[in-house]
Amino acid sequence: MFFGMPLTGQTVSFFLLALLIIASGVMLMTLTKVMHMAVALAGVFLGVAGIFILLGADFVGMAQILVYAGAITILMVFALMLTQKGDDTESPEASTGRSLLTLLGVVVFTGIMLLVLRGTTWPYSQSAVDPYTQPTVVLIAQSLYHTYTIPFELLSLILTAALVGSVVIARKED
Amino acid sequence: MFSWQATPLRPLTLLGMLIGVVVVLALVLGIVTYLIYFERKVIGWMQGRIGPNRVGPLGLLQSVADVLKLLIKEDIIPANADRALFLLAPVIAFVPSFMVLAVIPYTASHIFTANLNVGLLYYIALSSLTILGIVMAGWASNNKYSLLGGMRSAAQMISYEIPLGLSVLGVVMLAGSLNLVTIVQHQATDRFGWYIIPQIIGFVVFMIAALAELNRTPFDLPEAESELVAGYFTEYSGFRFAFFMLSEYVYVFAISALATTLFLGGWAGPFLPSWLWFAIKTSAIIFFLFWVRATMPRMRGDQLMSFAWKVLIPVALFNVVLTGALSLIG
Amino acid sequence: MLYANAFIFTVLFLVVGMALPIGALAVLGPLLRPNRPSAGKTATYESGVEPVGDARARYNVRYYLYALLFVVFDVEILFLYPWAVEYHHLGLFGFTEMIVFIVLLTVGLIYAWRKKVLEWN
Amino acid sequence: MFGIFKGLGVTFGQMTKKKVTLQYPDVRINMPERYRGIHQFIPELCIVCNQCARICPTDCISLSGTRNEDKKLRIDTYDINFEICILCDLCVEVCPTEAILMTPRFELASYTRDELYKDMEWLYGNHLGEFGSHEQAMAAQAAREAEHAAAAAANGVEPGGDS
Amino acid sequence: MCALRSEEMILNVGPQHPSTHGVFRLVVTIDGEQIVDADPVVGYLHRGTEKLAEDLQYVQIIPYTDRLDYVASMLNNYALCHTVEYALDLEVPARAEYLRIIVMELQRVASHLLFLGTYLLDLGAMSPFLYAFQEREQIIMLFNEICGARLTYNYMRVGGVQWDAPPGWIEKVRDFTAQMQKKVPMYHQLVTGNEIFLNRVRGIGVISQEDGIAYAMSGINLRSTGFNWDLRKNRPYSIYDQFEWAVPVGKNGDCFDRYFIHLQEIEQSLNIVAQAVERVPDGPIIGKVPKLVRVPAGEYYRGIEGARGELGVYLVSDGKDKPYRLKLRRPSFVNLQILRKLLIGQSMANLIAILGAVDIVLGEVDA
Amino acid sequence: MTGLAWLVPVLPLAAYVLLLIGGRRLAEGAVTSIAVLAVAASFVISLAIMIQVALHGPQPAVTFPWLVLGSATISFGFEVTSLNAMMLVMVSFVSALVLLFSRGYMRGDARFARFYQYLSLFVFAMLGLVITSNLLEFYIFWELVGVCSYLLVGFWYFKPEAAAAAKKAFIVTRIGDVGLFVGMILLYLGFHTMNFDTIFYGQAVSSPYTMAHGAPALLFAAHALTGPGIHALPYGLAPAAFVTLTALLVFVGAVGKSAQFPLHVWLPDAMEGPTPVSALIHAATMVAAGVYLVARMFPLFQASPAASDVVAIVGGFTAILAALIGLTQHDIKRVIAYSTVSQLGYMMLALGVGAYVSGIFHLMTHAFFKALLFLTAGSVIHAVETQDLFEMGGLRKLMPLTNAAFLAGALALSGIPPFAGFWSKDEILSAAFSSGNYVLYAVGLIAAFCTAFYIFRVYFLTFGGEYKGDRHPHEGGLAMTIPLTALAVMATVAGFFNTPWAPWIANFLQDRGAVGYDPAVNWGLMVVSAVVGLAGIGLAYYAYGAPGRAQRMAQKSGFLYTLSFNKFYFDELYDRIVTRPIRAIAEALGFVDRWIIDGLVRLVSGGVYTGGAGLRYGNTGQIQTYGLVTLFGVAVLLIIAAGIGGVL
Amino acid sequence: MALQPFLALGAILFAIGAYGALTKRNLIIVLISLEMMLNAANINLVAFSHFGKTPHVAGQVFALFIIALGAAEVAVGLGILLAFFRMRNSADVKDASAMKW
Repeated sequence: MFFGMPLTGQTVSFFLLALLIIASGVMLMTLTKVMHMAVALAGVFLGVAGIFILLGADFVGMAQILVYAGAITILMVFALMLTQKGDDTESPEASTGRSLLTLLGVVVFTGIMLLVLRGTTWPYSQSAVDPYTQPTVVLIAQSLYHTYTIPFELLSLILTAALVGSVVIARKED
Repeated sequence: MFSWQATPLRPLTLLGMLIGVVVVLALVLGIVTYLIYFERKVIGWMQGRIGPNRVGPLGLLQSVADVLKLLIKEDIIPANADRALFLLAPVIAFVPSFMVLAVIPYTASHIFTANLNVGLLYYIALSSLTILGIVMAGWASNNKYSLLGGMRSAAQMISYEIPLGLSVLGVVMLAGSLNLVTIVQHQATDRFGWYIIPQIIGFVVFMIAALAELNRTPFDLPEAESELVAGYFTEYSGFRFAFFMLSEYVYVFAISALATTLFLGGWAGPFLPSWLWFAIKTSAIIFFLFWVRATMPRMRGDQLMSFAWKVLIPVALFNVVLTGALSLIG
Repeated sequence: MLYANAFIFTVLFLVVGMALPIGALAVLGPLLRPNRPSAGKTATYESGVEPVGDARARYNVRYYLYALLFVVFDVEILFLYPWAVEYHHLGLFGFTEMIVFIVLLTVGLIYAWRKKVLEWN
Repeated sequence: MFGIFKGLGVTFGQMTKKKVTLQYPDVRINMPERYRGIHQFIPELCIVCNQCARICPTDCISLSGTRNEDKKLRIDTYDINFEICILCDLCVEVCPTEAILMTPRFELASYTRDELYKDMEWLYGNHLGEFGSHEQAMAAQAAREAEHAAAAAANGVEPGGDS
Repeated sequence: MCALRSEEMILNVGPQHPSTHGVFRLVVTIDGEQIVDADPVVGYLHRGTEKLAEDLQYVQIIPYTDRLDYVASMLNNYALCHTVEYALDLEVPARAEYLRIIVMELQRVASHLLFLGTYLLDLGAMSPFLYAFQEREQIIMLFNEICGARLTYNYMRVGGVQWDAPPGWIEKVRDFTAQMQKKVPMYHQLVTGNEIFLNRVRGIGVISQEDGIAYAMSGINLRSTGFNWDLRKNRPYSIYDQFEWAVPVGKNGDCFDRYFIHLQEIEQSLNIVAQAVERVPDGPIIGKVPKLVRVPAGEYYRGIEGARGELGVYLVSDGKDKPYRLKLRRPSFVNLQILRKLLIGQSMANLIAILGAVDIVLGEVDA
Repeated sequence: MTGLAWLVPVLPLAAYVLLLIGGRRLAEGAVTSIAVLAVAASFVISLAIMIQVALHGPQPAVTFPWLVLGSATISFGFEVTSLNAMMLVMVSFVSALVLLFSRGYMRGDARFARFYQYLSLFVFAMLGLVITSNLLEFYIFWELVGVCSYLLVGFWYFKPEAAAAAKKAFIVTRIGDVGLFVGMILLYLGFHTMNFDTIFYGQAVSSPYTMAHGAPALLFAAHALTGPGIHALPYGLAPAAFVTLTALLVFVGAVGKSAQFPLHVWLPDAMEGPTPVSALIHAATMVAAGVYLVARMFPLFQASPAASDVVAIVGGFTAILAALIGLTQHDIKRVIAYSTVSQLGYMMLALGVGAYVSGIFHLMTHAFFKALLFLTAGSVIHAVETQDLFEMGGLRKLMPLTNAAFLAGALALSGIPPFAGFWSKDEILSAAFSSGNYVLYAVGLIAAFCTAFYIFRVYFLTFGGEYKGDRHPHEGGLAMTIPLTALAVMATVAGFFNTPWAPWIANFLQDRGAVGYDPAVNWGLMVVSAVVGLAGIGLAYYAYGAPGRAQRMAQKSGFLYTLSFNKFYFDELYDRIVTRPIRAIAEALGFVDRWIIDGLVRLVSGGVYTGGAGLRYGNTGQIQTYGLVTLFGVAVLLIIAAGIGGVL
Repeated sequence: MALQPFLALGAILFAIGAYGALTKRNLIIVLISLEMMLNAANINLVAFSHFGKTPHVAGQVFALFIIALGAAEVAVGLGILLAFFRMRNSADVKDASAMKW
């Protein structure tokens, strides 16, 4: 038993991944060099992808790697390169008092959340779908292109808008 | 036959899997060693030269000697470099290149293959992680050439990842699966045979994008020797340099294997054992990559980018639409 | 649970893949390699002269715009995959759906094209 | 597009062509007769006229002689500094007695600069090759030259220059 | 476009850089990939040839000229000898002139081949380099046979040449010429038609005719702008007027034109050689030259068409056996001056294409 | 088709939006096309709806819940009743023609597109008002109509008179609106609903008249006062008093909108707007809204005889008063404006005496001929560029078509058979007569005489004699003549829709049941009213056929002429008895306000300002600070939620 | 495995992201933190799609949508950041206090 859970491979993986995510997250908050932060960020994203896979959502996990760990991290790196001066450290943080205050708020928030989580009885029923026999991709496709057609098409609109918008903003001077 | 795919996870299964992985690693190291040898030989022949022939019979041990040399070479970390990232970058660049090998179906009994339902996406997602390692290497070196090379590399790889991802869509549409094993099996039964026939446009786009993803001639800008000395690994030496080389050549192998799987019917073929068929087809693709390298000059950065965005992506999108329309009709 | 085996296999690839460079670089390396750094050796290479200025300068926006396009199109590809997998069952409706999706994003591409984002200079 | 494929055809065609690589230490280019390699100096022939030292553009030759009892000058020292010798052949050109010659030998790598400073002894012994002594070498060369002269005569060409 | 002013970065290309073909240093200021400023720094190979010459007899200067444009030594030899002959008003025997023409044009072929090989290597194509070197090797072996050296020939003398052609040499040259003439189309197939190559060199590094003249450029760089200026035709020397050949001229003045003229000049030079080997007369190979050459007091200038442009020798003599002043007009040095103008505003990748096509040899630049 | 009824108002709205977005960039022709086509399409749909209603009867209301306030739901929606259907046709028809006419009239105006925008919005408001199924929505459109009239009357805001007239129109109608609003609230308090159907019949029915054979008014009364589920009436009012009170309050609204005495003063001044606006306001839209309101609320008035009487008396008085004023005015548009007030009085009179059909019928015919008169007047003004009757003349030969059209309109207004006005006015008069209100009948008759006189006075002064101006009047373009022709035809023949021997409209409106008072055919009365009309014309011919005679007549009537010419001094009267005292009070109150109330307010505001200045330091624009505060807020909320949920 | 650990992980990740978004002064880091918060939400979505009363793939679909929207958000956010940077030559949150410029 481990934290009240049977010590299965899944549990172990979960805790390893959680450790990775939280450690990367905390590193992200404490590191000073922006490039290091980018690496920590990739750690967070990859950990989350692992969690997805652990939850049987392999497609979403891959999407997470592809979009977040692959694309967004690179974009962030580029943006950092673009805006950081030769001195590559992050500008000093907010005042200590404020940081502590925020920390307090965050801790209180998390504490309550955790308490609530513990205090709530969760309906338990594990997904019956075995991704081996029925690939999640297919399920997602069925859901995405039938039930969620409109959001899906809107998404393309949003992406186009984001593309055009960011191009316009980023190239304003021309 | 032992199949860990269908066996519940026991320590023994795990051990079996581990052995499989180690076997793959050993094979890959051997393959890469001889890939380099093969490349040097082929290009040498194409240039009226002999190629390596001094170490070992026919120079067969040349690469081994090179590796040994790199292994015992001093590991120089530039004083101005960002030490942590400088050390980390080759690892980050290498690990995904090795991980993508997990999904390639080498043989009919895919014992060395993770039978993932999202195999293709796994490949593409994982391979995009290497870019991070390259950018880090370029940045951490604190060398202008490295930085330029790293940036170029990243820009190029991300640009060509799009056509690469789009070009395989036609295959996915025909096979109806992202599972590489299923894709190969489908090719055996498909009325067109290997997907290179119905997906010729996709194949061409895939090969071009693959060349670019590999940073190989004519897309070898990031490490353009005459401009940027050695691009992002200018400052690397010894075994760290070796890991960049290694990941590059592992990718050469991996992408050729992927092309074989997707377009050339994978392991399928008559008479010969499946692994041999796979090896032959992959070798053909690899030979093609080397052949191109022996022939082509390098493209220029802007042309390279425009080519990806203005030619390859529209063509790949057109291929998707065309495939969709054709299979609607047929 | 059997499907998870495939992922465990890839995790083993991760483990072994990390073990190799770490083993080679951190364990084997120091045993085999000499390590005698000197100012000359550890100097940054710049064609044989002292580097002027720092390499980590602010970088040009051009690459950034490519990255931006990349992020958007990456997402597009992501959504094309389930569609492609399920294409045989989606039929004409799915085809139309995707045409709309592709056309919209192509509009974005054309916009970027016209705005000369795709030009280097 | 076709340009690229044509190029591929060219490179592919080259694969089967004869390879031009020479396995250098094992196989060597047969240097021609006139090859201007490292000097050979034959003290017996030297009349210490100093012309070679004077003509040398880089002043790499230094020599000294003493007047013999028979009033003839005898060479004492003859040094060539190969650090600065440019193997221009002018010394050979001006030598009235052919005491200094150039050999087909071109390998002069060494670990220190000092080794490049060659004295008379070394120069005398240079490039004897298969010949045991200088005389034998000279005889062989004379034979070769006669051969060439005959060939040149057969072609109807005057032996020109200083030959 | 540069919406965001990124910081400019000063990058040293050279002296130890693969694409500068020697110890050339180019201090470029780049903004991202774009060149804002380029400052060529020369002199890493400076040996003071001109000063040294003031202390040397004329025959002693000849080996020094070998080391100017070290890939085209024969032409350098000739330039000096020709000037001295001109100053002495000396007749050169016909056979000597023919031999000179043959070696000079072969030298030009060799030099252009080297340009091709290295230029394509700069542009990332490996194979043409090796092919070009295979051809060049044959020429070098021919030279080796005639003068005993592979690079620094020291072949010519005031009033003629040092060696006559060895037996069979003329035939060898004839064979080589015929064989080489057949080889040239291969380069067109491999390189000229390659779209990637064309994209990289077309319209890049354009020199306008005005600029070309204003910067006193010469040789292929000038001809690529469409200006028909070849000293072999325009100010004939030696016996070039006795051969049938054409001067290839470009149109756009871009890198492609420069590349293409190189190939065409190879053909033309082979053409001259092919004509010359058929007509080599018998006779002496050196004219009546005093043992110690003393040039009459005065100033003399002769320019010849070197491999890279007008190679001029300006000789001031006070009547002694050594020049009072010897000034060499080195085409590479002159052509180099336009580099800054060509580079500003270009990308880093074009730097290589432009620098390579301007075709400088550092031995000549630094002298 | 009735399901598409919502399109009728929406099309003009679409035109408005379109013009709002792209009006500036469009050519005048395009602007016109958009607006006219939209309204014309509305007209076509309306016509189709009307035919459908005629064939199949009214359709149930379509409603959507809008606001849920506790137990009460305020819905919005539309319904098609026979009254609606007719109004829609009429409004959209006249509007379309007016819009078309404006093309010629407003040609070259700098704010041409803006004008069309306003007109479209106005049409939208009016159509919406007509089609709506509940009182609140009705009120919204009602006010929107008011706003549009303000905008349109003051369209040439740079003219001080126009600006003043716009203000006046707005403020005066607002007085009426207060009444309507109070009435509306009272009705809501009484019935807890705003839906017409529910108010009148306790349930949603499509048309009260189809199921209420014989006595719908009584049904309403019974329902309102005793029906099941009736709430206690507000303020402890007795049922009868409640009905009368609400009816009167609603009528106040109608008085304001329809320019009835004593709130008639705004209408003539509103002539400062462009003439097409006048045509629209006077003929089809704004003033008709008041009449429509009374008609729509007809069961309410039926239930209260007292209120009905007030309506009838006010209507009759207005009719005669306005007719008398109209006799002497010099401004061509003012004459027609007073005639409108007068005719509206007729309609009120009709509704007051219970002649529902007659009132509506007159509303319709009046819409046609009054629009015609205004548009011809517009045409004339456009041609001679003055509005003074005494500077015109002789236009009969110069503008024959306008002449003919005006003549048709004048004859219709005068009540000469067989023109439209004759039939409707005669019905009203006979209704008044047969309902026993002989005084009202006499008043109506005199008014009819005056009407004939003043309109032909205008006719003779304008078209007869010789042209006195120095311009070259000519017909307007097609855009102006087409509407004139169409309206002239309608003014001529519209009366035959409801002749005593073929009462189509009566049948349509009553839809097989009887509503209100349906007078019997009285041939004698018809002859009398025709003769009276002719007499008026004759007198006008006598007075204005020869020059100078009119002056003499005016001098003879002396005091009366002055009184009439100065509009019975109503404006001055209002100034004396209302405006000045109020201003005095206002100034006194102003002092109090400025120093005492404002002082308090300033104290408060000063405190707030000081506090705000202090708090401003918290409002830094630093998003993170806001985020931090939000975080704490969320945390506190979570604590509370968790506490309530019993987790903590 | 149960649901709670995943939700707890989501909460913690969210908290870390919130801390970063509220204290970091580099706008890019703030954006990164926001992305982390989105990821935390995704964990919950996917967890509920796996466990819960009625496990359904819809949770994964929504996670996909969020991933896509996150990408769009980053693109636009960084675009704005660039515009801001061009204007102020700074990527500091503190300088971004004006409501418009």
